[in-house]
Amino acid sequence: MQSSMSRRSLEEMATRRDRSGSLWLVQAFSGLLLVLILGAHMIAHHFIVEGGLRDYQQVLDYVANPFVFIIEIVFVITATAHALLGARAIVLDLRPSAATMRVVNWVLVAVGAVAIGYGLWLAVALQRAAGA
Amino acid sequence: MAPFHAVIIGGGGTGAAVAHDLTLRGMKVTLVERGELTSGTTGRHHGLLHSGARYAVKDKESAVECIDENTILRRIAPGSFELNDGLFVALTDEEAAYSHELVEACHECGIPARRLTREEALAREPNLNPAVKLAVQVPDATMDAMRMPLRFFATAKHNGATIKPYHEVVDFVRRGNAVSAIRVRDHTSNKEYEIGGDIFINAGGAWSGRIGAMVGVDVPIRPSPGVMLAVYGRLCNMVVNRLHASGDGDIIVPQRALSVIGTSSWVVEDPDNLGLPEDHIQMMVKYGSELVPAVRTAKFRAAWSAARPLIGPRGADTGRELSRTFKCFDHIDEGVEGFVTITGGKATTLRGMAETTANVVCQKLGFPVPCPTRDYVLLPHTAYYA
Amino acid sequence: MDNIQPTTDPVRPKAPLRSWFDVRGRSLSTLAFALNRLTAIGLTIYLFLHLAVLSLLLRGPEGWDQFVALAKNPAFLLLDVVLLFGVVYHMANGIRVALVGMGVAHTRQKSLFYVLVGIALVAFVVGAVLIFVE
Amino acid sequence: MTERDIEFKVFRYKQGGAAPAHQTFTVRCDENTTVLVALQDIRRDQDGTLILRHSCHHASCGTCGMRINGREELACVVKVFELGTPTVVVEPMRNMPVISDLVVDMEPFYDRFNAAGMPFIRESEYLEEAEVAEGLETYMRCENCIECNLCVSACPIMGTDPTYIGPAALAATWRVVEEPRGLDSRPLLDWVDSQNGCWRCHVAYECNEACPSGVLPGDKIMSLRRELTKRKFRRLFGR
Repeated sequence: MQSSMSRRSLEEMATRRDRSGSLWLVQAFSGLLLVLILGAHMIAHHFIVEGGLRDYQQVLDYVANPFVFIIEIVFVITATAHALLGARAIVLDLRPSAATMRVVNWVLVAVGAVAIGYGLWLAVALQRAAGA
Repeated sequence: MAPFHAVIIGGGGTGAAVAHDLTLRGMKVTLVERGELTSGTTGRHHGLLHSGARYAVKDKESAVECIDENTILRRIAPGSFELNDGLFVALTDEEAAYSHELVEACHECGIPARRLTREEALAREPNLNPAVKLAVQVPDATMDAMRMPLRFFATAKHNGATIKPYHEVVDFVRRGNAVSAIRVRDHTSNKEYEIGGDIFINAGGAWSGRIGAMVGVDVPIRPSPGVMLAVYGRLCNMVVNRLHASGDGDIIVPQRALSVIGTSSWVVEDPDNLGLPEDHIQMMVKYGSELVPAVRTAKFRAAWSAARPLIGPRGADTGRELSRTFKCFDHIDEGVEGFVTITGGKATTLRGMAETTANVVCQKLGFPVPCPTRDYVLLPHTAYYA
Repeated sequence: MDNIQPTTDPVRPKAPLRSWFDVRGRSLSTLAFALNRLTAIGLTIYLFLHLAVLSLLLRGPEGWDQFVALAKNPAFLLLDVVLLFGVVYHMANGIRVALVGMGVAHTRQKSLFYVLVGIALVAFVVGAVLIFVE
Repeated sequence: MTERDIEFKVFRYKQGGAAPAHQTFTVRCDENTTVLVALQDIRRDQDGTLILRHSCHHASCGTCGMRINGREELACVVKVFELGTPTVVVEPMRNMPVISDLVVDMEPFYDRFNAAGMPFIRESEYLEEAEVAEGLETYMRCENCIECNLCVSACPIMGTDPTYIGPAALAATWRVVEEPRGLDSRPLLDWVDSQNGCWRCHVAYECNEACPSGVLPGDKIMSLRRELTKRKFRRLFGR
């Protein structure tokens, strides 16, 4: 067997490379980040609060804290990215055609943008409400 | 256009090498095998590439044949062998004394052999029985019993041979006194059809007697099974042989992460019904642990029987006797034209057996082409599937 | 027999996802994966529901506090327990998959699974009790 | 030695014939009878048209891979009595085209090895832990992977997507990356750094469970991912 590779196969192999590895790493690191943030989120919102849920005023007081504000924004972005990357992985396992996958990618990006935009808008609006 | 069509019956090591040889000589070749390739005896042997030392004292001709083929196979099938050499281990004073005879005989046959002291032997193989007196190092090796012959198939296939596994011969078609075609059943589709040819080669090994009987010729073959035992763990890196005249349970061949202990010997009628005598398995443990005590405690992996094609006395023994280890019979002496049997032999000598057979075939057909397989490097086994 | 293709041509298996849930003779890690995926789907749906529900905050105290009252009835709490299980399991197995998938401690992935899922189960039980006690 | 009759439900299929179906055979077995021997007995005594792949009979050639009671196994090392079931279901491997009965087409398996244009499958590897005999540079032994395809059959992703490179080829890739022997392994890393490469693995570890030879393909896939992760971070920080 030849131990040297043909030029063609070298080029072919390089073209096989895609971003899936980087996407997976984003998925992994966002997941690890979520463990910290979501853990904190759940404890802050549901376990240390009497009755398990904050009432309206409590929520506003909480969000007024700038540190909390930033954390919640990071949370929305990370959770959305993690969820949508996960959804993409599930769609991949349904064996879509390349064309379908392109559409799916755009749809997911759009959904993500809307969700994150909505989250940011909500947080800003709430902070305004708290300030008012 | 190939001038002649050779049809080979039997997809073991012999059939593989004959197919490779005849294809290279420019013939059209079709090989049929009733099951998977190498599913008979070939794949089941312990995987020893003989240096010939085992035969050096009593059968010089076989020993020379082994070392020749050993050298050729290492050259044409690089990568299919573990380069591990073999040790002949003397456990008694008698065996130690025999080592002089062995080393001398090896040198006479051209087999490199050197004596190791007890300490040298134990340094290389720490699991050896500490009672070892001395050892003799020879160029044995471990082969992949299935993939090495598969390289012959792969090469033959890429050079134009047609290999048909799962095709069982159900009948022979005669024209006058000559075999003119075989009728085969394709087990993948249950369809039967005929394959015509100029020469039919019976490479059925332990089954060659049965194939011969279908044509009505006598192939004096007796299936002679041996039991082998595989245990977990690579208990030695070299092939470890008992330094005495051939006997039961006298070899341990390391294979991948297993150790294979062989073998016993008896004779059966039906090569498809070998059985697996429990006492033979115990015998392997007993004799194997004399060489390497760890065999006794090693975890069991598998035990199995494999049928050697043992050549017995022939009714009318007028066939070409070309070697004492294998025989190629031209059945013209029984009045059958176009039918040749190659049988006996061992995995180490498969290429040599094929050379002999192809010479007989070419001579019969008046097609004088010299043997091209001695220096033809084989394709890797993976090429068979590509 | 669904996943066996009686043909000489390699063709796609008929049902791409069915093989994931064919658990005959499967290893623990496959069950771990199947559960991970189920919880993932649940959590994704929950995430978007959660975001939608938060819009109630913008309608002022009445809207939100009504919802909070609704969320405190026992049927809702039961859903919370299911959610909590999904979260802690997905977290624990997710940590394992993230580490192992980057080649960290991948040779000890089984022990990692037992330890992390063990911790998760303890957290789940404690959390579930807290949900009902409060 | 005790003997017992065991029922075998065997997957049967012939090209151009009826739809696949299970056929039941009864075989007299003893403690030493392996599933392979039982199948050969069926072939000899009951139905000569049953075909299956087999060669070495001791888990070293990798040809007799099949599913026994749903699990991926080498038939030659599974003792019938140790299964503990009165009926033994025997089926061909998953995720492979079936040629007939228990025989699958191995071409897709080797296609993956040939796709890279590099000698993936090594017939031998260096073994350096022992003192080497005079006349040899080093001991070599055959690679542990016996190319049996059991990991490919067990892999859930292979069932999902036939374009996945698969555990066997990925494990083989790692062997080259781990020990390149003068080859440039970067193109190989490029090859597996893809959606159908090592990132597709969902860490189900079926391959590790199925492997009869201790190769642990799942671990090898993760090793590849570690290598690629390091490479990505190096590139991210411009080194």
